[in-house]
Amino acid sequence: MSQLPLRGWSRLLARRDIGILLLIAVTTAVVGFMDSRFISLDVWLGIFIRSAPTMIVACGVMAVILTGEIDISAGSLMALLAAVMGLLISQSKAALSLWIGIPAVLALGTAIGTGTGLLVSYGRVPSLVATLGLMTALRGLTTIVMGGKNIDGLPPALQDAAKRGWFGVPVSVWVASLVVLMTSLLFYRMPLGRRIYAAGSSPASARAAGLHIQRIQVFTFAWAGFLTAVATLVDVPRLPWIESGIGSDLELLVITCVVVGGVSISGGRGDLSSVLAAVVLMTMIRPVLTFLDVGEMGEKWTRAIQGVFILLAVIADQISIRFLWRKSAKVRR
Amino acid sequence: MTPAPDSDQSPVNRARFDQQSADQQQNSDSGPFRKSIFHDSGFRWWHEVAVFVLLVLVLMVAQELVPGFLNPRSQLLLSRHVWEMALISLGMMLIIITAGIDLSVGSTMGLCAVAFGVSFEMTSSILLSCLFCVLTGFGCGALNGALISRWRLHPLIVTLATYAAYRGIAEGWSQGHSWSGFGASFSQLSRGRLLGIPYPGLTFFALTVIAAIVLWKTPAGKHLSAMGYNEKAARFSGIRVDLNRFLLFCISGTLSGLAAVFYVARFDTAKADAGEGFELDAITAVVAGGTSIFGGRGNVIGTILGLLLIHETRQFVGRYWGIEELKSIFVGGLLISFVLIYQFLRPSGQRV
Amino acid sequence: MTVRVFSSLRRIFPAVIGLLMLAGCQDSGSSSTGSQDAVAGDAESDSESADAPSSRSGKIRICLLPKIKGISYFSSCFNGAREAADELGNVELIYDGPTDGDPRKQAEMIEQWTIEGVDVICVSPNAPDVVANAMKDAREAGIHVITWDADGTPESREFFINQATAQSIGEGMVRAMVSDLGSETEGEVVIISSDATSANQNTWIEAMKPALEKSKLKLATIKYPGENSSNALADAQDVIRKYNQLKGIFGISSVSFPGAAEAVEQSGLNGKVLVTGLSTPNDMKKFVQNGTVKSVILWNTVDLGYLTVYAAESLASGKLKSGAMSLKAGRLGEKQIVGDHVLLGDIIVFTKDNIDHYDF
Amino acid sequence: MEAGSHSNRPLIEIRGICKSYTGVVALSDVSLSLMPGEVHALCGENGAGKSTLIKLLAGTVRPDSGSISCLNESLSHEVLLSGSVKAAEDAGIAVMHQESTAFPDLNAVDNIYVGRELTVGYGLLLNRSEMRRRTHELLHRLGEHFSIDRPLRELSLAQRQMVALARALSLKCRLLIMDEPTASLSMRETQRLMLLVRQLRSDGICVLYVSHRLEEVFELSDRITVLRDGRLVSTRPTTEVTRTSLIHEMVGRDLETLHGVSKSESITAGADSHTGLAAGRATGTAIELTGLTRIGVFEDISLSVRAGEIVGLSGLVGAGRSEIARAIFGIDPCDFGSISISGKTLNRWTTGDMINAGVAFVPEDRQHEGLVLQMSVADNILMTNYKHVTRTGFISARAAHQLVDDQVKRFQIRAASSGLMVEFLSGGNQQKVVLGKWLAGRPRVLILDEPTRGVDVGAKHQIHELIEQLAGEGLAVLLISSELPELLRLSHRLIVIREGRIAGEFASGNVSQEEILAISLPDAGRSAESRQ
Repeated sequence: MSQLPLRGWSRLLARRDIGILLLIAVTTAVVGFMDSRFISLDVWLGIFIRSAPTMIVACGVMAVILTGEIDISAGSLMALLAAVMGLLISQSKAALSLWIGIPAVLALGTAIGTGTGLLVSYGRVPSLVATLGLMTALRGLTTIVMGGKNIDGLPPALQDAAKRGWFGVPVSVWVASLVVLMTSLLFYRMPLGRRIYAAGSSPASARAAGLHIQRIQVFTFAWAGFLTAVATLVDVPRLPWIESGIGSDLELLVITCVVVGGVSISGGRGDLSSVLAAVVLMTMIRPVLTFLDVGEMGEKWTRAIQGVFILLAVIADQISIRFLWRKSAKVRR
Repeated sequence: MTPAPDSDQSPVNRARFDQQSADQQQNSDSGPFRKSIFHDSGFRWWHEVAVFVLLVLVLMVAQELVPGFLNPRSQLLLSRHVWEMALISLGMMLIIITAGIDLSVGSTMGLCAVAFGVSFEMTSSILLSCLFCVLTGFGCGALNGALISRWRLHPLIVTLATYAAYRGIAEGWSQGHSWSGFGASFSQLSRGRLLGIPYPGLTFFALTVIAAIVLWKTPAGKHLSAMGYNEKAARFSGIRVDLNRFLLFCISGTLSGLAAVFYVARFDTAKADAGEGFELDAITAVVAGGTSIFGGRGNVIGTILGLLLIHETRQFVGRYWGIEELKSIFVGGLLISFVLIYQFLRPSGQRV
Repeated sequence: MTVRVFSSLRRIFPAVIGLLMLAGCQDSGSSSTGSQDAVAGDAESDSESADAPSSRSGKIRICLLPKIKGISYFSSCFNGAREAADELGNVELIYDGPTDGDPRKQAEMIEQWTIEGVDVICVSPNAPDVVANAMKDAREAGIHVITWDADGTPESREFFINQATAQSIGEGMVRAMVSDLGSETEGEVVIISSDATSANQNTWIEAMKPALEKSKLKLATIKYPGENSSNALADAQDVIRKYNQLKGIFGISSVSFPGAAEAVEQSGLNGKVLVTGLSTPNDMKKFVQNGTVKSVILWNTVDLGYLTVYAAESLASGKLKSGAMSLKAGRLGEKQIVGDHVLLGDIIVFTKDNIDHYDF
Repeated sequence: MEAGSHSNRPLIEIRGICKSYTGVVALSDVSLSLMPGEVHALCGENGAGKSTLIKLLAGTVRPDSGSISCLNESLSHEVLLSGSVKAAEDAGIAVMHQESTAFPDLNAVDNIYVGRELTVGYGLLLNRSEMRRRTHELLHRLGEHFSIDRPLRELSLAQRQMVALARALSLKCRLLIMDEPTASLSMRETQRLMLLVRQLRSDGICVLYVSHRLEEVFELSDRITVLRDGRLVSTRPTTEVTRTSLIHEMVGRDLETLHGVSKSESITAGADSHTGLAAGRATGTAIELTGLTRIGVFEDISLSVRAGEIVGLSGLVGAGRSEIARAIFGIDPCDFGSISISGKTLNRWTTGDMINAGVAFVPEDRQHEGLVLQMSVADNILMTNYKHVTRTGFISARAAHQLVDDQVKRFQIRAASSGLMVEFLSGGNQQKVVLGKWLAGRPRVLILDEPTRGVDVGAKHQIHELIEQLAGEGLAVLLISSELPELLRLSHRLIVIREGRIAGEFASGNVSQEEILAISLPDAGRSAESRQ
C-alpha cells in the first residue's frame, strides 16, 4: 500500500519507505546522542554487512510473496548450501576449484528452488506446506551432509573477499548492491517483474491476459533459491567456520522484514525500497541494544523487545493506513 | 469511488477464489467423467482414507522391520511426547479450518510455562499456578484474536509477530531461569495413566470428542467451515466472523496454556523454552490430516490420523535406523510427497 | 451437514472400524494392569517383552546420548567411546542424540531405548530436570543409567563420569583470562553466551561472576546471540566497538567462542582483546596459533568417551558396583571414584605451547 | 452505412459453435461472420450467451464443438483459431471486458501493457518511456487526464473502464470486442466513446459491440445479432431492425405484452396489494432509513419501504446502490444515520441484528457473497436457519432435513440431491438456493441486489413471479437492479441513486426508462437536453 490518494507532504509521509527511514534516522539520533560511538562508519558498515545476506534473500522471498505464495525454507536451504559449499571447496575436503564450486552451489540452490516452484505450481501443493516440508527435510539432510563436524578451511581467497573485500567493503555488500539493482531492474524495468506483480494482484485477470502464472511461480521460487545460494556464498565465509546451525531463523527474519516492508502477504503489492529499509531496521535492533547498554537484565529482554517492536510496527501500519484512507475519502468529497 | 479499506482486507480470499475458479475451469474442461463419479456420491472422506491407508502401511512396514514395534504398551509409553502437541493441533485445526493460522502457539506455551513458574514461586500452590498458566494462554490467544478480528489483520502477520514477542517476553520475564521441584503428585498429572492412557491423552480425547460434536452436531462447525471457504459469504449470512475468529484464537491460546501445564508436569520444569518448534509440528500434523491450508475443509478424525502418521513415522525411523536426522527428512518428505500424490489422485473439487 | 452426518458416518465405516481396532489393541494390553502407578511395572514388562531382540548378539548394548549430535565436541567424545568399544570387543555401541540439542528429544530417546531393552544408557543431560523422569523410568526397568559430560539429578543415575564441575569450568575460564591478561590488568570483560535459557551456560555464568568479582576485571555485559553464528559474530563486533576498556571476551558456547575470536581477528585487535572459552583444540587451533586466543579450556574429550564406555561395560558386567573406590579403564589405568563420581581428571588449558599435542 | 466496405470476405467466421458448462447449455450451434470495418452489435438478455461468445472469441474458453477462424494478416486465407488467449491476440482480437479484468495494484501503464510489454534490449528491458508515452496518447485520445502512476484501485470506475478500453485499443487489433463499455460512463464520456468507435470503423476495424442500451446500438451499429437462450435468433442490418422487433427477438415475447402490460400490471398489482393489505395485515412502514451516510460512499439516504411494497433502487453501476444495501445489512459500517424496523430504531447494528429483526439480503455477487460454493445445497440453505433446526444447541437432523426439503420444493431447486455442492448448479438454481436460504426464515424485509443477473430466462421469470408473490404476502422488498425493464415491471416506487445520493423518486407507473436513465447519469442536467 505504497500510494494513497493524498497530495504533498502527507503523501510523502504515507510512503512506507520514507516512514521506515525516518524511524531509522530517529533511532540513530537518539542512540547516537546517548553514545556517540554509534554514529561511526565502522558501526554502520557492520550493520550493512549484516543486512547484506538478509537483503539478498529478501529480494528472492519478496518475489515469491508478491505472487501470493510464501517460502519458509530459506534458512534451511542456506544451511544445506553452506554445507555443500564446504564439502566442495574446503581445503580439508574435496578442495575443488572455486570455478567449479561456486557455480555448483548456485546451481544447487536454483535447482532446489525450481523444484519447490514446480511442486507449488504444477504439483498444486500449497506453498506453505511445500516449504514447511522442505524446511524440515533440509535441516536433517544438512546434519547428515556435515557428518557431525564443522567444516573449516575455506579457500583464503573466498574468506578474504568475505571479510575484507574491496576497498574495505566486504564482497557481500557489493553483491547485495548488485542483487538489489538486479531485483529492482527485474521488478520495475523488466516485463517479467510486472508480470510477477500482475499474477499476485489478480490471478484471474493474469490468466485472461494470457500470462503463464505457473511459469512465473516457478521462476520466483527459482529466483529465491538462487539468491539464497548467492547469500550463502558471500556471507558464510565471513563466519569462523561452517556449522550445521547456519541460517537458523533466517526464514522468519526475512518474512518479517518483507511484511514490515509493507508487502501484502496475499501478493501483488509492495515496494523493494521499503523492504530494504525494513531489513536495515530489523538488523539495527541488536547493535542498538548493545550501544544502549541495557545491562544483564535488559539483554534477556532482547527478543521481547524485537517481538513487541514487530507487533507494534504491524499494528501502527494498519491503523495509519486506515486513518489515511478515511482522511483521503473525506478530502475527496 | 473510494475503495473501502475493508474490501482490501480479504485479498487472501480473493486469491483463493481465483484459484478455485481456475480449478473449476479445469474441472469443467476435464469432462464429465471425474465429476459424476466423485461428486454426486458425496463421499468426502477420501483424504482420511488415504492417510489411514498410509498409516497402516507405515505400521505394517515398521512391524516387519522392527519386531515388537506394535507392542501396545510400548506404543502407549512412547505416545507421551505426542499429547501436548496433539492438544495444540486441535486448536490449530480449528483455526486452519477458518483459513487462518497460528504461529504463536509454541511461544505461548513458553510464556505459560514461565507464568506457571513465577506463580508457583509466589504462591507455592499448584492449583493456582495451573490456573494462572491456562489464563496466560487464554490472554495470549485473546490478544492474537483481538488484533486479527478487530483490525482485520492477516493471522499470519499477527502471529508471526507474537511468535517472536511471546517467546521474548517469556525469556525476559524468567530471565532465563527455570523452576522445578513441583512435587511428585503434580508430575503424575502427566505421567499417571488411566486404563493405560496417560491423563494428557485422556484430556486430548475428551476435547476431541467435544470438538467433534461441536463440528458435526452444532451450527458452529458449519459456520467455521463457511468462514474458511468463503469469509464474505459467511459475513453475508450473518455469521459473526470476527467474534468466531476471536474465540478460536482464545481457544487455541487456552489449549496452549493447558499443554504448557502438562509439559511442565511431565518434565517437572517450567522454563521459557517450553514448546519450541511446536507450531510447525502442529501445522504439519494438521495438514497431513487433510485439513485444507486454504480453509474450509478439515475434521478431527483426519487430524488424529495425521498426528498418528507423523508420530509413528518418527518412532519407526528412530527405532529402525537410530539416526535422529532421518526423522526430520522422513517427516518433511512424507508431508510433501503425500500432499503431492494426493493432489494428483484426489477426486476433483477436493483441495488439500 | 447434519442431514448428511449419519449417511456419511456410514460411509466412513471402514475407517472408523480401523481406528477403533487400533485403539482397542492399544487398550487391551494395559487394561490388565489398570493401576495408576503402572509406569514402572509397564516399563519393566516392556523391556522383558522386547528383550529378545536385544540379546540376539550376546553383546552388551551401550547407548551414548550426547547433548547435541553433530558438533565436534561430542564427535570427539564418540571417537574415544568407539576406541573403548573396539578394545572391549563385547560391546555394541549406539550413538545418537538430538541434532538441535532439544532435551525433550533426549527424553524421547531414553524412553525408546528403555523399550528396546538396552543394557546401559549413558546420558549427557542438556537439561537435567527434563530428562530425569525418563532416566528414572529406565532404571526402574532394570537398565543401568550413568551420566557423563554433565550430571543429572542424583537419583536418576548410578554414576557420573565427572570430567569437571560447572564450578571448576567457570572458575577455570576466569583464571585463564586473568593470567593471560596479567593479574594486575584492569578493564572490562564481556560474556557471550548462548540462549538466555541455556542451562549449562547459565550455571557457568553463575560460577564466573564471583570469580570475576575477585579479580580486577569488570563484567560489562552478557550477550545472548542464541545458537546462531552470525549473531554471535555480530554481537562480538558490537561489544568491541562499544566498550573502550574491553580486555577480554568469554565465548562460552560452541558458536560464540569462534564468533568472538573471529570478531577480534577481523577488528585487528589480536592480543589487545583476549578471547577465552570452551572448545575442542582442533577447532580453535588457528586462533591460538595467530594469538587471538591464548588459552582454550577443556578436558580430554576422547578420554571422556573412552572412560564412559569402560564404566558402562563394568557396570553391566557387574565389575562396578556402588561403593567402589576405583575403576580399571584400559589405557587410562586406574581411575578414582569419589562417592558416585568417576573422576576423569582436571580441565586442561590448551595454549600455543601444548595445543599441537592434542588431536581431537 | 454498408457493411464490408473494405472487403467482402468476413474477418472472423464462427461456425456451428457449441459450449455448455456442467450440463447447462450456454451456446448451441451459433454461426456468425464478422466483417472488417463494421460495428456489429450483439444483443440478448443476460444469460443469453453473449459473454460465453466473447470468451470463446478471446480464447479464454474452448468450444465443445464448432470452430472459429480468422483471416490472416494479408487477408488472403483463413486461419483456424486454436482457442488460446495468445492465438486470439495474435489474430488481432482484443476484448474490453465488462467486469474489468484488471490488476488493482498496478498502474494504468502496466494494466495496459502487461503480458505484451514494449521492450528494448533484446526483449529484456521494458521500454518504459515509450509505454508511458503511448499510454498518455491513448488516454488523451479517450479524453482522460488522470495520473497514470496511480494504481487502479485508486481510480474511479469510469477511469478504470477507460483503462480497459485503452488496453484493448493498444493492441493492434482487427476485432475489438466491447462488452457493455458505457455501463459506468457519464454522458460526455459516452459520447466520446461513440465517436471513437466510429473512428475505429473507418480505420477498417471490426467492433463487436455488446450493450443493453438500445439507443447506442441503433446509433452505432451496422448489423445486429440477437442471441436468446444460447441460440442465434437473427443477424440483420440495423436498417432493417426496429426497436420493437429487436426487443421482441431478444425476449421472445411481444413487446406489448412485456412492456405495456407489465406496466399496467404493476400498477394494478400495486393497487391490489395495497388494497389487499389494507384489508388484511398492517400496512405500516416495515423499514425506514434516516440519513444513512458512509463517508465517501453514500450520503444522507432516507427512504422507507412499507410492508407489501416493492421499492426499486436504480442507478448506474458504482452509484452506491449495492453499498447502501450492504450498509443496511450491517456488512459495512455506517458513519451516520439510523434504521428503524417495525418501529424499533437502531443507531448501530450488525448483520446479526438485522437478521434477527427479520431482514434478508440476497447479495449481488451470488458466487462470492451469497453462497459458499464448496458446500452443499443443504448446508447453504441451513446457513442462516440453524436457529430453526437446533434443539438445545444441537442440530436436529430431522428438522434440518425437513427445512431443506421444504425449500427445495418451494423454489423448485433442481439438484440431484441436497448434498450436492452448489458449485455444480446452474446460475438460476444457485439463485434459488440463495432465495431459499433467506426466505426459510420468514423475513419481513427482503433486500434483493441484482437478483436476476446471470440467470436464464425461465428462472428469471420464476424469480419475478416469486418477488411479486412475496410482496403480496406482505413482505417489504427493496429491489436493486441494473435492468430498468425489470425495475419498472416489478416495483411500486422507484428511487434513483446518483453518486451516492438520492436523485429522484417516482411511482413506477408514470416514468419511462429514458427519464430514469437521464436522471441517473452523473451530469444529469445536461443529459436531458442531449437526449432530446
